[in-house]
Amino acid sequence: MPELVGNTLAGLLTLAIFSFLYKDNVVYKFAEHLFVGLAAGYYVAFQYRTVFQPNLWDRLVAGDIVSFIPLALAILLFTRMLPSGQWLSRWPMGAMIGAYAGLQLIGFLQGDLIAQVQANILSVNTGSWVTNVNNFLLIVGVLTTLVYFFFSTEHKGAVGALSKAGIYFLMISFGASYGFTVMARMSLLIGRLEFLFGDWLHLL
Amino acid sequence: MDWKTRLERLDRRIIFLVIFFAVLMPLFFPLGLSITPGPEATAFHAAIEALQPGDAVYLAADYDPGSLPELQPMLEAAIEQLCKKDVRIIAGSLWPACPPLVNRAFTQIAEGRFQKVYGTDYVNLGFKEGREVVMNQLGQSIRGVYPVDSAGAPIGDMPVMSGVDSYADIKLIVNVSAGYPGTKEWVQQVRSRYSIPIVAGCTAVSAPEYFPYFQSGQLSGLLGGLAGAAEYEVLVSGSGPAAKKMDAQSLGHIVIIGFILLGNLIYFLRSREGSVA
Amino acid sequence: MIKNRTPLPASPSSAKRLALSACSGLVLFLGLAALLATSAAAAVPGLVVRDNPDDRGEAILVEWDGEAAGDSVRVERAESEAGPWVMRRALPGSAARFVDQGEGGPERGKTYFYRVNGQVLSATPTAQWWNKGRTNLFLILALYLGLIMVFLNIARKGGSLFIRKIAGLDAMEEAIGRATEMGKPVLYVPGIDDANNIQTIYSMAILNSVAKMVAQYDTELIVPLAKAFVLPLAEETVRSGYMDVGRPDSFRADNIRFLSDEQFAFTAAVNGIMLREKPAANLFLGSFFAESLVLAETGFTTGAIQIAGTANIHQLPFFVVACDYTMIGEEFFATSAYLSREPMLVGTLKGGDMMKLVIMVFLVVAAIAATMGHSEAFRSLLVIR
Amino acid sequence: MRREIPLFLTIFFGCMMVIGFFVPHPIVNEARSRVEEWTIILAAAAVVLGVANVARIHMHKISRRDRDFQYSFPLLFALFLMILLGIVPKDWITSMGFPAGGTDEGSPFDWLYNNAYVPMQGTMFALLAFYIASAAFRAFRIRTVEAALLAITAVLVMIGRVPVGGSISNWFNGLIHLDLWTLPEIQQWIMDIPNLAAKRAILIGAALGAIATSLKIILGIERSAIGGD
Repeated sequence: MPELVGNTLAGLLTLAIFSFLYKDNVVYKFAEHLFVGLAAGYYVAFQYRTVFQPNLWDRLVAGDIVSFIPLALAILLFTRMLPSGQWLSRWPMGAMIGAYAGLQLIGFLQGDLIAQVQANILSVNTGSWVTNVNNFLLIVGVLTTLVYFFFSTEHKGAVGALSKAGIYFLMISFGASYGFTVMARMSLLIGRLEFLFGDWLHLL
Repeated sequence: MDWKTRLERLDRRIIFLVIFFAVLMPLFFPLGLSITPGPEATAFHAAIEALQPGDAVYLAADYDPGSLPELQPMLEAAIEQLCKKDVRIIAGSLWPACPPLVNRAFTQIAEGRFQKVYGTDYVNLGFKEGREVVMNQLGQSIRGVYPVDSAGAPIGDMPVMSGVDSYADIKLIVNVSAGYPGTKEWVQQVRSRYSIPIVAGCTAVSAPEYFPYFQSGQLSGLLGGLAGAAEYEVLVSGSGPAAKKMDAQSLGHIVIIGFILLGNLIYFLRSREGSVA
Repeated sequence: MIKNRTPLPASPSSAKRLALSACSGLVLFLGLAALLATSAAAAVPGLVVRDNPDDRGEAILVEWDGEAAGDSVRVERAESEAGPWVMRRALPGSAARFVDQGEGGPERGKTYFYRVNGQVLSATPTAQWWNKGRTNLFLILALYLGLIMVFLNIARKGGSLFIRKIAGLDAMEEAIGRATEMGKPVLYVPGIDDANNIQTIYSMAILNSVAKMVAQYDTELIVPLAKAFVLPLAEETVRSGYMDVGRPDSFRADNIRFLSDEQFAFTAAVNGIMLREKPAANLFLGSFFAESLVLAETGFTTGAIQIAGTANIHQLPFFVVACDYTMIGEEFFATSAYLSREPMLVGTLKGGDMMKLVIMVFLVVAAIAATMGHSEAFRSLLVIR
Repeated sequence: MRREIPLFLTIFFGCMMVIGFFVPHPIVNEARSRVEEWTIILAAAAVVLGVANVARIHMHKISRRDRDFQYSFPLLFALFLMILLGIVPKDWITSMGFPAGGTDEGSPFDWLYNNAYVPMQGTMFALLAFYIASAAFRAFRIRTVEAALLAITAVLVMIGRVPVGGSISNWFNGLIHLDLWTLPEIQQWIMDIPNLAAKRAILIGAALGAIATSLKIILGIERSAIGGD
C-alpha cells in the first residue's frame, strides 16, 4: 500500500514537471517550488546528521576544545544574515576560499598540467604505422589547439595555419561532446519513461 | 505555405511528441541489438577482476537522482562484480542526495543476491560535506572523517574496517560520478598524491573530457553514460538494466540525427532559393 | 595477527651458525632443510630494507630484485631481533617492493626488524622536511609564478603588452551596429552563475564595453539576471559604461532585470523577452549550463545575430551550432582582458601565454627525443611521487 | 582589521594546503589535517547559510506579496518539513509507528526523498531530451567548415556509440563482402585521437588558468574573491 501511494505521488509529480513541455503553467510552478524546498530541507538535514553531529558536536561533548575554533568560525559565517556585522562573515569565507584555492592549485598542477603534458610525450617511430599515425595526430592536435589559445601573436601566416588546424581539432571534439550529450539526455528520458510505464502503470 | 515553410514553423511540441514515441516504442517492443564492450569498459572490468578476496575497495558514489538512469546501473554492476570477487566495499558520497541510492543498491545486490553482511562485507559511510578537502582527509584517516556510518553507527569496531584507515589500506577507488565533485577531482587530488588506482563511471556529458585521463593511465577504466554501463553489464553478468535500454537509446539517437539532417536539408534548399532569387 | 609457525633462524649470522652445526649432524641438517622447504621460499636476492623516503615517517620500504626473486616473498616484522614475528604481507616475487604502512604499520622513530623469507634486516622510519619526489612540481610552479609576477608588474606600470584581437569582438560590434540600424534592443546574458564566479566577473568587464558601445549608438540594452547578487554589480557596470561616454541620462535601470534564480524559470523568462521584444543581437557571455541550447535555439528562431562565450566546455557545442560566433574557453577570458586592459587580467593572461609557449617547446623537443628513442629521459622529468 | 584578518586567513589556509603537499613532516601534516577538518565544518555551514538565504528570500516574497508569491508557501513548507523530519530524534519518529527515523532507510524523510525528490529531479533533467531534439531540428545549422566537422563527428559518435551502429556496419560489410572499419571502431578512433588531443589541450589551458587564479588568491594578490579590494 505505501508503495502504491508512493509510486502514484511520484507519477503525478513526474507528469507535473513534464507539463512544462506543453507550456509554463500553475502545476509546473507548484511542483518546481516544492522540489526546491524539498532539496533545500534535505541538504540541511543531511549536513546536520552527517557533519555537525558527528564531526563537531560529538567532539565538543567528548571534550575536544580545539573544535571550538571551527564552531566559532561557522557562527561568524552567519553574520552575513545580519544587517550590520557582515564583515565578520569574511573571516570564515576567507579561510574557506584559501583552503580550496590551495587544494585546487595542487590538483590542477599534478592531475592536469603535469600528468597530461607527460602523457603526450609520444614517439612516432614505434614499429606500428597505425600507432605512429595516431601518435603524430595526438602531438599535432595538442600543439595546434594550444596555438589557437595563444594570444600573444596575431594568427597570420604559419601561426594562422596552425591555429586553423587547432580549431578543426576543437570542432571534432565538440562534435564528440555533442554526441555524448545527446546520449546522456536520451538516457534520462528513458529512465523516466521506464518509471512511468513500468514501475507506476505496470505496462512494460 | 509550402512544405519547407510549414516545417520551419513547426510547433516544437510536435518535435517533443516525435522524440517521446521514438524512445517509448523500443521499451514495449525490444529489438535485441547486441552490445560489444569497448576498451574503456573492458579495462574497468579488468581492474576490479585483478583484486584479491579480502582486499578493501573505496566506492566513491558522487551523483544524485538527476543522473540515476545513467549511473545507478553502473553502481549496481560494480557492486555485483565486487561481491563476486569477495572484496570489502567501503562506500562514501560527496553528494548529499546519493547515500540513499547507495543503500538501495547494497540492499538489492550485496544483501539480496549475495547474502553479504552489513558491517562485515560492506559499509555505507554516507555523505560528508567538504569536496576536495574530504578526498584529502581520507588519506589521513577514514575514521577521522567518518566517525559514524550513514545511519549513525560507529564504524570503529565494524569488521569491514579492520586494518583499513586510509588510502594506504585501499586497493582501488571505484568512482561513479555526475560532475563536481567527482571523477576529475579524484584524479586531481588522490590519484598521484596517494598513488592509488582509480576506475570511474560517469555521465555521458562528462565522459569525453575524461578520455585523456584514461589514455594517460590516471584512470584505469572508464564507463561513459548508459552505453558504458551496458557494456560493463555485459562483461559482469551478460545483461542488466542498462543493456535493456540500449534499443531505446539507439532509436533516440537515430531520430536526433534525422532532425539534424532534415533541418539542414531545408536550410540548404532555402539558401539555394535565395541565391536563385 | 598471524604468528609464524616455523622457527627459522633470526639473523644471517645465526643462520650460518646453525648451518655449521647442521653439518656436524645429518639429522639436524635434514630437519632444517625440511623446515626451509615448508616455508616454501628461497632467499630473496638484492634485498634492501630502509626508511620509506619523502614521507611523514610511518612507513618502511622493502625492496628486492623482482626478476631474480622466486614465486613468493613473505614479509614479517618484529620489534626485536628475537621476535615475536608479525606477518605483514605475502607477495609474488615479481612485485619487487612492499611498503609497510597504513593500519598496523610501523611507528616513527622506532627500530623494526624485517624477516623476508628468512633473511633479517632492520630499519627505522623517519620523517622528512621536504618531499624530494615533488621538487620538479615545485620548480614548475615557481617558474609559472615568476612569469605571472613579471607580466603583472609590466602591466601595472603601464607597459604595452600585446594581445591579439579576438574575431568575436568584430562580430560583437557588427551585431550591435545592426541592432542600432534596425532600432531593436541588444540582449546581454552574463551566465547564470553567482557574482563570485570567475566567469561572471570576466563577463562584467565585457558588459562594461558593450554598455559603452550601446550608449554611443543610443540602442537599448537588456540584461536579464539569474542571481540576485549579480544585480547591483551589473547595474553598476552598465551605469558606469553610460557615464564613460557621457550619456548617464540614457541609462535605464529597469532594463537590468533579476528574473528568477531557478534555472528553467529563468530560461523561460529570457525566452519570453526574446520572443516579445525581439532583440536583434543576443550576447551570451558567462557561465552557462543546460539552458544554453534552449536560449540559443530561441534566439536562432527569432533571427537575431548571436555571439556566445563560455568556459563551460560541455555547453560549447550547442553555442557553436546555433550562434554566429562563439568564444571558446580562454578566448572568452582573453576578450575580457583585451577590452578592459585591467592589469590583473592582462598580466595573468600573458603569464599563462608564456607558460603555454614553454609547454609547446617542451612537447616538440620531447616528441623528437621520444621518436629517437629517448622518451624516458623526458618522462622522468615529470614523474610525480 | 576588517580586511587584514580575512586576508590573513585566506593566505594561511591556502598556503597550509600547498606546503602540506611539499612537506611531509608530521608537524606540517598534523596542522594541515586540522585545517582540513575545520574546512569540512565550514563548508557544511556554508550550505546551511545558502538554504537560510533561500528561506529568507521567499519569506520576503510572501511579506511583500511579490508576483508569484503563492508558490513560496509550498517551497517553505517542504523545506521546513524535511528539516524537521531529518533532525528530530529518531525515536520520536519510530514511536509514531514509522519503521525508521532520521534520514535512515524506511523513515518518512526517506519516503519523501524516494517519491518526491527523486522523480522530480529526474524529470527536470529528462526535459532536456526534448529540448535537445528541438534544438537539433531548429537551430543546428551547417554554415561553415567548422560546423560541418562538428556535425559529421556528432553523427558518427551518436550512431557508433550505440548497438545499432555495429548492426549497420555488420550488415553493410556483409553486403559488400569487405572488412571496412565499423561505425563503433570509427567512433572509438574519434574519441581516442582527435577528441582526446583537443580535450587534452583544453585541460592544459584550463589548468594554467586555474593555477594562476589560485596562486593569486593564496598569495593575497587577487582579493575580489573574498569581497575586499
